[in-house]
Amino acid sequence: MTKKKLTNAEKGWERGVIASKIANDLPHASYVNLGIGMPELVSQHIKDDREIIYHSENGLLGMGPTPNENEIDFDLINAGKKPVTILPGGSFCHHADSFSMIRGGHIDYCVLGAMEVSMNGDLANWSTGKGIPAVGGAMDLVAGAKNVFVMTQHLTKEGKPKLVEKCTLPLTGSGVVSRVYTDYAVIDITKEGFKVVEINENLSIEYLQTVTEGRVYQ
Amino acid sequence: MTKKKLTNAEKGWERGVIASKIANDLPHASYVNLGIGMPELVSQHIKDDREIIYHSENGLLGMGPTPNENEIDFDLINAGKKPVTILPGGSFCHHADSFSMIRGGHIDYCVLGAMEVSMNGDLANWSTGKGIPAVGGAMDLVAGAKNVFVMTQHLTKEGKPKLVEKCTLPLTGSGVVSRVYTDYAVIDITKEGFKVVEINENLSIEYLQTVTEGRVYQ
Amino acid sequence: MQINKIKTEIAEMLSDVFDGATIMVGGFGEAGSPIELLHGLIDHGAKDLTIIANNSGNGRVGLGALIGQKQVKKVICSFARSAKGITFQELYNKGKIELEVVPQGTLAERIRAAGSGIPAFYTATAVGTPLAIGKEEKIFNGKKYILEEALNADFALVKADVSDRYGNLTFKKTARNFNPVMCMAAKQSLIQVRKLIEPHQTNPENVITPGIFVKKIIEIDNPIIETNAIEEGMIYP
Amino acid sequence: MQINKIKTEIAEMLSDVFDGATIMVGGFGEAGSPIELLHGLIDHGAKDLTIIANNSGNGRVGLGALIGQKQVKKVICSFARSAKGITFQELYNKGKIELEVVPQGTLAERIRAAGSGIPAFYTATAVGTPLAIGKEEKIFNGKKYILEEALNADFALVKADVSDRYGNLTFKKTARNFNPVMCMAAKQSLIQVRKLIEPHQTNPENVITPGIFVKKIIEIDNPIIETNAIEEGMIYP
Repeated sequence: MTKKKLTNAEKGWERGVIASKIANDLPHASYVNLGIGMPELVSQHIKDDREIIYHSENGLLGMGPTPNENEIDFDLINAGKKPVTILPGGSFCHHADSFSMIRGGHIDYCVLGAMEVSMNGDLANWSTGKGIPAVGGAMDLVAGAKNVFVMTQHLTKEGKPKLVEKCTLPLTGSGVVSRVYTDYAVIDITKEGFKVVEINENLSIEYLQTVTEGRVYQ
Repeated sequence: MTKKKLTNAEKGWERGVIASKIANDLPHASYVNLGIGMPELVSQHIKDDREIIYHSENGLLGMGPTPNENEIDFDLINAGKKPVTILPGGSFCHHADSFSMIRGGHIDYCVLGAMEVSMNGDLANWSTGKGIPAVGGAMDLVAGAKNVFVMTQHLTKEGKPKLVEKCTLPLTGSGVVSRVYTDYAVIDITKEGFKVVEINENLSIEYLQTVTEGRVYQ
Repeated sequence: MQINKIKTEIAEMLSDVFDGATIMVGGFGEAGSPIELLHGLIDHGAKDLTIIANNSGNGRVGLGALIGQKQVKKVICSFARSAKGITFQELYNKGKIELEVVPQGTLAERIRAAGSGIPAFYTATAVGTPLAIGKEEKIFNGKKYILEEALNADFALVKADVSDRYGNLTFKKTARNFNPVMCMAAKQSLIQVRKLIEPHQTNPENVITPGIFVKKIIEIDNPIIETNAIEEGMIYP
Repeated sequence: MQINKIKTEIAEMLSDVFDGATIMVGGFGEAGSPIELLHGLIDHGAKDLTIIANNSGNGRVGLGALIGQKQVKKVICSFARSAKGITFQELYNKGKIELEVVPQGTLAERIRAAGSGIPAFYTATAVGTPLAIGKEEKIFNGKKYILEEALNADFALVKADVSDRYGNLTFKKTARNFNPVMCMAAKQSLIQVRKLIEPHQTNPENVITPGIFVKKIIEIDNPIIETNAIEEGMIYP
């Protein structure tokens, strides 16, 4: 586990590239919840060959893009409390019904950020252990969605691996992550370890192992 | 406990009289569920000094009277599956929401028939122990409504007391009944026994004791 | 590509149904009862079904007809007694059909729980009665409750009033009843609707069952009215 | 005599509120937040309140202002962190306000459970996390769940869009959020609505919160918009 700055030639995928890889893995007619932040990019990369329906846990199914400045309505917001729109065929519901969709396994995919993901699919993404603890809907999403995808940088800002043998931060869920998309690779969580589905064209599997805790294999 | 036929002069209250006694005990602005059969009469005896809202457990709040022949809609029925109407300010909901109203203690009064009521407020009104068992919403109503009133003849068709020390039939609920309205008396369930609130003007308390199992007192 | 859950043939609606399946059937009495889908299930011929419904059918129409065809092994319901419930009565009296009686509110909540990812909940309903026998008890704030488990199903047959191609449903009056929670609880909810509309015609504030809970939709614009069908002596098939 | 839950004074709405009360506050962020009722609660002056809400307020408006007035002993919420959440942050960092963190879906379901007479339910949410510590575990079908208890309240402060005199409520877009379940769970739900209508104007198919869950209603036709108020530097009182 050596921290090593990548050269320009070895630069990881841009966020848009990661987002488009996720977008391609979401099947037609899926119901999807995109976490606040980086995962929101995914919706911009969905191809015309499929229709995806976006769920926002604050009671909105069929969420559309950000409104124009003059169309902003503070009563129509997403889970990140930012103004959004609703598409034809969308609907509103109350919070208990919205989380029935999540907890009941009706959301096909959720895409979330991560601080740490462990080899057995544990996810830590809600608390650094410091400051005011605030969980929002993250624990419900990872426990309830049929498939939990993680979208994250491979390393922390300090250059530490986010893919680890065992999480050290407070967990969001245990054994919940199925696939991780980073700037370095697409990785499945399996019983044998981190299985590399796709690796950044600039990187070797040996290098990936050095920036990942726990066994990486192809 | 001797069976004794009442003479004409001693006749018990008519059903309409019992219903009007119950109607007078329902306070203004109450939410009320009336059981199928005799309890349905109560709504015809509500005075103008109060507004009562009727709940039907099949998802109807604000139930109105029976429709005219030409207004019958088989999609607008009550819990007894008979055509009804809805009043202005009424609303429809699904079954889980409807029973949230019941189980959650939002129904102020329910009025039900009885086969047996015991001294501690146990109610048996769903099964004779024979035939196809069918409970409907009775167990939910007695467990959930704030006040459970029973409207019944004092004696069975065979002349046996319905107010008993201990129910012999399968229970609908245990310790749930607060007041019983019969053709002979209005009786509260108390720790000391059946407390007579009002007795039929033709009957003595001594007579009432002979047709009631368990202690009757005033 | 657009999402489109609309089918044109009842056989297509029921194509995944299998012998031994657990099937929820919406409706309270006849209101909201998906008679055409039930007749489709007779044509389909699946056997050994477990039916979850409030009632057990009337006459030889809809659920009554399905039971009459001996396709049903077990009924889970709150009220299996009815003057016109001839097919269930006959089989029950001969010991040829099983019955699980569930209080109506507990039935609705067990179905909602299944759809909401709640494996079990506590309720005061039925405490101290024969229907509590064998159930775990627990005291909360000095009051006794029993544990009731979620009721899942493979399929739900549901009648709604209006839908768009996503399956955003509205219902008519008390024909709503169990239909919305059954849509939530079944792996596949199969909906017959009176009328199809375009998505832009759906008012997002008034959707009762959002499309996420709906698998397939078919338009049946003039559905059979059970009371009339029985009066007219209808026998299906 | 007619049922009429409409009041004309905010003080009348809050007349039964007492020191130490548990109060649910509707809204998700600012959408559906009953700012005028919260300001009324500041004027009322009740102390040692326990607040159940999704968030912990922004700026010195609404819930943020109430917390700033030191009327709140404890907040039960899913997300108490926010750039503008100055009053909560300050008290929390000084150890002068308690916080119970509840996952958002568990929060919504615990509130619904209270309103539905369900003292507790099992959920997979938070299993294996710090928020499961001390909670009863049980396995259903090989999967681990924890027991979560109902969350009751004395009062709910709620913002709705339209109501009639019975309290049949509709909401606007995502301002619906926690409001309907809070109306179910509180002993008294106190509603501010943008617009009052006559009962015959209420469409019985489209009511979101039926009047049975509503105690008092007041019309506030032009409510404060939190974002704008904070931008304009509003400080209440």
